[in-house]
Amino acid sequence: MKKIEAIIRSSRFDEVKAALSEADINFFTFTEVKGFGKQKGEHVVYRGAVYDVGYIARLLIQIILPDNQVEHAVEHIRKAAYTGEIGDGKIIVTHIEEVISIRTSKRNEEAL
Amino acid sequence: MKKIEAIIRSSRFDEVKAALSEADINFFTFTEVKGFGKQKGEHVVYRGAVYDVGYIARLLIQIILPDNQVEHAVEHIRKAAYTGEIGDGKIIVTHIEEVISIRTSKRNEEAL
Amino acid sequence: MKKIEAIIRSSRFDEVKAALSEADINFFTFTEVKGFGKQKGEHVVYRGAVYDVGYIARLLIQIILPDNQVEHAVEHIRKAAYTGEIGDGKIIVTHIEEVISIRTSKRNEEAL
Amino acid sequence: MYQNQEWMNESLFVVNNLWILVATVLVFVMHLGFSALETGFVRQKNAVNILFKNCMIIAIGLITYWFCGFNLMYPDVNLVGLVAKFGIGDFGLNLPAGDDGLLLYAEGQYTYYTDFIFQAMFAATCCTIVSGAVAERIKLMPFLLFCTVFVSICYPMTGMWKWGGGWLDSLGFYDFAGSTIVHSVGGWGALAGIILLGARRGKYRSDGSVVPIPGHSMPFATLGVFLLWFGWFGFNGGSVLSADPGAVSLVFVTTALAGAAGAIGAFFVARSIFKSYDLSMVLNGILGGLVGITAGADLMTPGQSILVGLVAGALIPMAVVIFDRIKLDDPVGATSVHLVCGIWGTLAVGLIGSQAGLGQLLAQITGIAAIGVFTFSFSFGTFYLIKKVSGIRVSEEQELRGLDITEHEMEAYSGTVNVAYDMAVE
Amino acid sequence: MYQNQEWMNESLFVVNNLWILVATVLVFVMHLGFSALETGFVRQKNAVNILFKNCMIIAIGLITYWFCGFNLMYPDVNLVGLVAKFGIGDFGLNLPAGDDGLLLYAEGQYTYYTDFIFQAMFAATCCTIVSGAVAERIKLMPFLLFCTVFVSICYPMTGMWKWGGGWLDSLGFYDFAGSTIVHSVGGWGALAGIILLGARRGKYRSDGSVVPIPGHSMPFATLGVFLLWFGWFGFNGGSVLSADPGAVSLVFVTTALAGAAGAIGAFFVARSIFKSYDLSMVLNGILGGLVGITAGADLMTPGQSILVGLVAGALIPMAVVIFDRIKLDDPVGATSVHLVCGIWGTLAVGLIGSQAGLGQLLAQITGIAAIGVFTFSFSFGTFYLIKKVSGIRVSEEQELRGLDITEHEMEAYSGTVNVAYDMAVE
Amino acid sequence: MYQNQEWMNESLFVVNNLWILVATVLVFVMHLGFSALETGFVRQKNAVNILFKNCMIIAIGLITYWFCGFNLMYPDVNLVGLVAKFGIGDFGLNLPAGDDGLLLYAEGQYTYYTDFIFQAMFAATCCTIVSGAVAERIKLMPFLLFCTVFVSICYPMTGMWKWGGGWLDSLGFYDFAGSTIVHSVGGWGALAGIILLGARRGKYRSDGSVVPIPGHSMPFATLGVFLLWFGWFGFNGGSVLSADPGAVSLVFVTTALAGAAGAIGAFFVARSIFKSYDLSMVLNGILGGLVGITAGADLMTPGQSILVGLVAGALIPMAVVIFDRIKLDDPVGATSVHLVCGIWGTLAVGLIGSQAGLGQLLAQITGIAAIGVFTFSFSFGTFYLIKKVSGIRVSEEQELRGLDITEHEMEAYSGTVNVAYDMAVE
Ligand SMILES: Nc1ncnc2c1ncn2[C@@H]1O[C@H](COP(=O)(O)OP(=O)(O)O)[C@@H](O)[C@H]1O
Ligand SMILES: Nc1ncnc2c1ncn2[C@@H]1O[C@H](COP(=O)(O)OP(=O)(O)O)[C@@H](O)[C@H]1O
Ligand SMILES: Nc1ncnc2c1ncn2[C@@H]1O[C@H](COP(=O)(O)OP(=O)(O)O)[C@@H](O)[C@H]1O
Repeated sequence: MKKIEAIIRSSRFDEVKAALSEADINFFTFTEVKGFGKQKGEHVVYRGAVYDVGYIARLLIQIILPDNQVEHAVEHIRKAAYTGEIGDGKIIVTHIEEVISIRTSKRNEEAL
Repeated sequence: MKKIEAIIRSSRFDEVKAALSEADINFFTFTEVKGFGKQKGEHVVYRGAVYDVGYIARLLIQIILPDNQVEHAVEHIRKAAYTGEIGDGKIIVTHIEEVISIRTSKRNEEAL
Repeated sequence: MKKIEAIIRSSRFDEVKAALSEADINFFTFTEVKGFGKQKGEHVVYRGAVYDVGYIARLLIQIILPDNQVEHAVEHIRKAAYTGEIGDGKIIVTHIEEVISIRTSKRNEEAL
Repeated sequence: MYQNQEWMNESLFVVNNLWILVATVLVFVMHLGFSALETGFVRQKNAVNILFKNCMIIAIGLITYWFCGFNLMYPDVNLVGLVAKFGIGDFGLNLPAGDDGLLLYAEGQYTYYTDFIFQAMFAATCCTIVSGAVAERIKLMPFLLFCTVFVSICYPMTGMWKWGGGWLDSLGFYDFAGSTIVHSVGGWGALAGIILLGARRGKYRSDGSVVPIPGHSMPFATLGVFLLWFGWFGFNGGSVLSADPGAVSLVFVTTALAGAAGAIGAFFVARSIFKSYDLSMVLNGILGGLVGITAGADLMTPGQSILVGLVAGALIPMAVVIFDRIKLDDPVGATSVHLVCGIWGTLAVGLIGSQAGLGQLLAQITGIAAIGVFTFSFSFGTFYLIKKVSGIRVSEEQELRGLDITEHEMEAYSGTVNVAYDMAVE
Repeated sequence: MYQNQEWMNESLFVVNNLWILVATVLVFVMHLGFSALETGFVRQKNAVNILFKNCMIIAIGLITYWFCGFNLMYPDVNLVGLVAKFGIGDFGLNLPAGDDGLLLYAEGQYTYYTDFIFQAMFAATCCTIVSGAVAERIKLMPFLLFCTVFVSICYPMTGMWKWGGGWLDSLGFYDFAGSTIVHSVGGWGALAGIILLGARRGKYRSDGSVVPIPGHSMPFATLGVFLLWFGWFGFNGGSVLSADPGAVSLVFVTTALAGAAGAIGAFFVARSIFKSYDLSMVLNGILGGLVGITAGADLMTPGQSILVGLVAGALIPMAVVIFDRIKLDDPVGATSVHLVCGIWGTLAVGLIGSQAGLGQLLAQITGIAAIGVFTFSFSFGTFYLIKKVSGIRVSEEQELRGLDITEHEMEAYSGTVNVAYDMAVE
Repeated sequence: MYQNQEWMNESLFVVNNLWILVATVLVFVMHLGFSALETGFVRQKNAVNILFKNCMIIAIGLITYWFCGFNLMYPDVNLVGLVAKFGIGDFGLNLPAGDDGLLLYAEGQYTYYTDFIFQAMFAATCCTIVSGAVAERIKLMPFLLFCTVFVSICYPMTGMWKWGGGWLDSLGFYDFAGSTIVHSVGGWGALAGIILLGARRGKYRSDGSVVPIPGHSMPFATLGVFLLWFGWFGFNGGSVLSADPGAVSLVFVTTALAGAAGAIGAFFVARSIFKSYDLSMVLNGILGGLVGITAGADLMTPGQSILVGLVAGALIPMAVVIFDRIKLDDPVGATSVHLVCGIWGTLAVGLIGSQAGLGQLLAQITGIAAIGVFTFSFSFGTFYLIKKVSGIRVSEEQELRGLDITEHEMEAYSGTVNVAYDMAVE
C-alpha cells in the first residue's frame, strides 16, 4: 500500500478532486497547511506598514492506494494541479505498511 | 519505530483517547482534517438552495510507537473508534526511520 | 528522499525557520496541530469551573529533503526548537519513495 | 409637579409621549442585547439556533401582545367581561376614539398606542430570558410553542396582578420596572425549563464535578451586555411613564450606578472564590446589578443604588456555583441574573430606600412568592405537557453535532477555511 | 391638533425638532445595520471590502448631499433657477437668516439644519442597498464613482418629484417614508448593477442549478438586521416630521408589527418551500416587512400593518428563488427586500388602509413605474458607461482570492492561527 | 431665544432635560464603541483582556465620579472648602433640595442628577482612550489602579479649569465638548503609558523597520467606529446643554460632516502615502474628524466643519507613521486620533469659525499647553510610581501566550474547532 501526499494550491482543489474522481478515486482526506517555497507570501499592508505573511495557504491531500494505482493517480493530480506558475507544489509517495478499516476490520486493499 | 495515523470521527475522540490511555499511550498529536469517503457530506440549505459541503470533518491522530506496541494500539483505537456506520475511518501504519526528542536529544525508543 | 516531520512549540517557530534558512532550507510546509504529552494542557477557568483543555497547540513542520541533508537539518531544528523544558517535541524522519514537482514534473532531488 | 390642571398642557403631553417612545426603541434594542449575549455564551455549533429563536421570539411576542396580551394585562373590563370579549372573537387593539386615545388616555403622559408598544417590548423579554437558559438542547418548534403560550397568557396574567391594577397592586407590592414582573417571571420559566430538560450532555461528570463549556465568543457576549445596559435606560427610565425631569434623571443615575456596582461586586467575589478575573462573571454581574435596581430604581438614592448593585453583583458568582452544584445547567446564567437578582431587587425595596419597612417587605415577599408559584407552575406544566406530547429535547446525536446543522442545516460561520470558495464554486 | 396659531409655541417647536434629531441618529445607525448585515452575508475574503465601501458610502453620501443633493431634492427655486444657482458655483447649504431657519422654517416642526441632516441620513441609504447586491465582485473605485453620481443626482431627482413637491406629489402619489423613493430606488440601482456585473463565479452551474454561497457570519448578519429595525423607528417615526403623539405612536406600532409579521411570513413560506428553518430568510423577512410598511406606516391600523408585513415576508423566499432562477445573483437579497417589498408596500397604500382606493392605486402604480424607469435607466446607463471606460468587475483571479487581499491587501480576521503572533514578531 | 423670563417654562425644562438624558444614553454607547474598536484592533489572544478592562473602566469611572469626581470638577465651593468637605468624609452626591435640584438648578435646562450622569459618562471616556493605546502588554491590576486615580483626580482637575469655571475659562479658552478636556487628556495619558511601557514585543525590528501587527477583527473594529459616531451625536449634541433647536441641529450637522470628511481625508492621504485602501486608516480618519470638530462644533458652518474634518482625517495617516518612526507603539491609534486631532480641533477654534482670531488662538494654545503639561506629568508620574512598586508590563512569556490565557485563563473564542464539544463533554 502507498500513501500519496499532494501539496497543492487551494484554488486547484476542485480540479484535482474532479481528476481523482475520473481516476475512480473518491476517497481521500485533506487539510489546510501553510507553505514556504519559491512563491512569495501574501503581501499585506496594515496601518502604513507593509507586511509579508511569508507563507501561502495550501491544501495537503492524502490518499491511501494500492501500489498499482499510484502512478495513475499521481499523473491525474499533477495535471489537474498544474498552472505552470511558481508555487504549484509537490506530490509525495510513501510506502505504508498497513491500513485497517475501522468499520470492517479488513486490512490493506480490502480496507479501502 | 512506527507511526500510526488514525482518521476517526470527531465524535469518537474521547473514546479513542481513553482507549489509548488504557493501553498506556498518553502521548500523541492530532489535527482536524476533512475527509471525502463513502459517507456523504453535511447537507446545508442556504437561501433556498441545497448544498452538500462534500467533506466531513474528522480528526487525524498521529502516534509514534515502538514496533512491538503497534498491534496493541491499533486494536485499541479500532475498537474505540468503531460505530459500525459508514464513515468510521482508517488506521494507517508506517515505518519511520528515526525519532529524536528535541529536549533530550535521545533517539527512537528513548525519545518517547 | 526523506521527510522530516518536526512537532515543535509554536513559540519556537521563528527560531526554527531561521535555523533552517541558515542550513539553506527555505522550502517547507507547516500546520497547526494539537499535542498530548508530558506537558500539561492550557488551564482555563470559565464561570467558576476549572478546565484543562488537555492539549497544547503546536506546529508540525514537514520538509522533504535529499538523504544527505537530513542529519544536518535535524541538528539545526533540534537546536532551534530546544528550550529544555518539558514539551519541546519530537523530530521524525521517514523514508519516502518519490517526490514529484507539479510544475516541472521532475522527480526527487530535481523536484525540490 | 404634575398637578391635575397642568397635565392638559399640550407641549408636556408631546414631550412625555416622546420619551416613552424613545424608551420603547431602547427596550427594543435589549432584544439585540439578549441575542448577542446568548449567542456569545453558547457554542459555535448552536449559534444559528439561538439567533433564530431570538428573531422569532420578538416577532411572536409583538404579535401575540397585540392579539391578546395587552388586553389581558391591562383589562378595561373585569374578568368576565374579558372572557366575553375574547369569546366573541374581539382580539387585537381597540383604539379609544379621539382624544381618549391621545391626551386624555393617561393624563397627558402618553397615547394608547404608545402604551401598547412600550408594554409590548417588555413582553417578549421574558421569553428571551428563557431562551438563553434552555439553549443548546431544546427542540425548536416546542420551544416556540412554549414561548407563544408563555408570552400571551402567563406573563400578562401576573403582570395584571400588579401593573394592571390587580390584587398585588392593592396589597402595596412594589415593582417599579419589573425585577419580579419581567425578570423573575422569565427566570422562573427558565428554571422550569432546565429542570425538565436536564443538563447538556457532558456538563456534569459522574463524580459530580463540573465541566465548563465555554461560550464561543466573548466579544459578542460583551457586546450584548453593553447593549442591554444601553437599553435598560429605556426600560427603567421609560417606566417613569412620563418625562418628569426629577424622576427620570434619578432613575438614570440609579440604573447606571447599580450596573457599575454589579460589575465591581462580581469582580471581587469571583476573584476571591475562583482566583481569576472571569469576564463572564463581570458581564453577568453588570446584568445582575441592573436587574437588582429595576424594582426600586425610583426609590433609591445614588448611594443606595450602589449598595443594591454591589449585592446583586456579589450574588452572581455564588448563584452560578450553587446552580451548578445542584446540576441545573444554565449556559448563559439567566437564572442567576434574572431570577436570583430579580428576587433580591424586589426584596431590596423593603430593605433599602424610601419605602423600606416591614410592611413593605412583607408585601414584597408576598408578591415574589405569588408570582413565583404561579409562573413556575404554569411553565412547568406547559413544558411538561409539550414534553409528553412531542418531546422537548433534541436527540443526543443532534446535540453532539449541534442544532445549527441538525435543526437549520446551516452554519453560523461558513467558509472560514480557505478552501471554502472552491467548494462553493465548483 | 397643530392649528396655525398653535405651532408658534416655543416648547412644541423644541420637542418637535428634538424628535427629528433623535430620529436622525436612529437613521444613522441603519448604516451600521447595513454594514453588519452585508458583512455577515458575504464571504470572509470580501469582508474588509464591504466594510470599506460602507464607510465611504456614508461619507460620500453626507458630503454630496451637503454639496448639491439637498438643494436638488428640495429646490426653493424652479429648475432654471437651480441650474443658474449651481452654474455660478453656489453649492452647499444656505441657512435662511434668523427665525426663517428656525421656528418659521417648517411651521415650528424643525430647523433648516435639522431638515438637512435628517434627509442627508436617508440619502446615503440608497447606495448602501446597491452595495450589498453587487458585493464580492465589483471594483472598488468604479463602485464609489457610481455611488457619488447616484446619490448626488439620481436619488435627489426622483425624491424631488414627490417629497420636493414635484409632479408625483401633485398627482397624489403617496409614499410616507420611502418604500419607493428610498428603498425601491436603491433596489433599481442594485438590479442594474447585478445585470451588468453578472453572477459571482460559480454561483450558477451550467445545468442551471444554484450553488449557495453562504455568508461568513450569521451572528453579524443578525446584528445588522436588529440594528436596522432599531433605526427604522427613526426612519418611519421621524418621517412624521413632528413629534405629534398620535401619529408617531401609530407609526411605531405599525413599524414594529410589520417587522414582526415579516419574520412570521418568511418563516412559514420558507418552511413550506424549502423544508428548513432558514435564518437568512427570517432576517430578510423582517426587513421585507419593514420596507413594506414604510410607504403607508401612518395609514394602516395595527391589524392592517400585520397584513402588509405578512405579505412582504412571504414574498421574500419567493423573490429570492425567482431571482436565482433568472440568474440574477444578489448575495444579500437586496433586490428581494428593497425592490420587491418596496413595490409591494407602495401598492399596499392603494389596497389597504385609510387611503385605499382605485384612484390611489393608479397614482401608486404611476409613481412606481415612473421612478422605476428613471432610476433603472439612470443606473444602468451610469454603470454601463463606467464599465466601458474602466470596467466594473474584478478579475477572476481577484474574485477567487478575495477582494480583501487583492483590493485592500488586508484580512478581515488576522491572527486566528496560533502562529500569528510569531509571524508578526519575528 | 432663552431669555431669562422664558426658561421658567415647565415644558421647556422637561424637553431640555430629556435631551440631555437621551444624549447621556448615546454617550454611554460610546463605551461599547471603544470596546469594540479596541477589541477589533488587538490580537485574538488579548481580546478578553481588553473587553474586561473596558467593562471595569466604565464601572470604575461611574462609581468614582459619584464618589468624588463630580464634586472636584464642578465644585460649588473653593479649593479650601473642597478639601474640608472631603476631609470630613463628605463624598458622594448632595442633591440640592426641592426645585434647586430641578428647575432652578441650571436655569431650566437640566436637573442636578441629569448634570451628574451626563458628566459621569464623559469621565470614563478618557480612561478608555488610554486602555487602547497600552493594550496587549499592560498588567491588569496596575492598569485598573491607574484608571481609578486618573479618572477620579486628574480628569476632574483639568476639567474644572474650563468647565468648572476655572482659570482657563476666565482666560477665554474654548472647548465646546472636549477635544482637549476629554480627548487630548486621554491622549496624553496614553502617551505617558506607551512611553513607559515600551513597544509590543516584535513591533519594531532592530533595523528600525516596522512590523505591522494586524488587529484580529476588522468587522468588530468597524462596528466600534460606527457606534462611536452614533454616540458622538450625544457627546456633541448634548454638550449644548439644552435642546435649543438651532444650536443642537447645527452641532448635528457639523458632527456628521466632520466625521464624513475625516473618512475622505484619511482615504486620500493613506492612498497617496501607502498606495492602499487601508480600512483601519479610514476608521481612524472618521474618529479623527469627530475629535477634531468636538472643540468647535457649535462655532463652525457646515462648510467649515468639512474643512476641520478633512484636515483631521489627513493628519491620521501621517501621525500613525510618525509615532511608528519614533517607536511609540499604539495598537489602536489612540494617540493619533485623540491627542493629535484633539490638539488640531482645539487650535481650529482659533483659526476657523465664528470665534477665530489671534486672541482666541493664543487662548487655545495656552489651554492645550497647560492641560497637556499637567496631564502628561500626572500620568507619567502615576504610571512611573506604579511601575516602580509593582511593575506595569507583563512578562515576555505572558505577552507571547497572550493576556487572555495568562491573566484571565480564558479564550475569546472557544470551541472554534470541531473537537471542542468532545473535549468539553468527555
Ligand atoms: N522541500 C519541501 N518540503 C516540504 N514542502 C515543500 C518543499 N518544497 C516546496 N514545498 C511546498 O510546496 C509549495 C510550493 O513550492 P514552491 O517552491 O513555492 O513552488 P513550486 O512547487 O512550483 O516549485 C510550498 O509552498 C511548500 O508548501
Ligand atoms: N483511500 C483513502 N485515503 C485517504 N483517506 C481515506 C481513504 N478512504 C477513506 N478515507 C478517510 O476515511 C474517512 C471515512 O471513510 P468512509 O469511506 O466514509 O467510511 P469507512 O471508513 O467506514 O469505509 C473518509 O472521510 C476519509 O477521510
Ligand atoms: N509518541 C508520540 N507520538 C506523537 N506525538 C508525540 C509523541 N510524544 C510526544 N508527542 C508530541 O510532542 C509534544 C511534546 O511532548 P512532551 O511529552 O509534552 O514533551 P517532550 O517532547 O519534551 O518530552 C506533545 O505535545 C505531542 O504533540
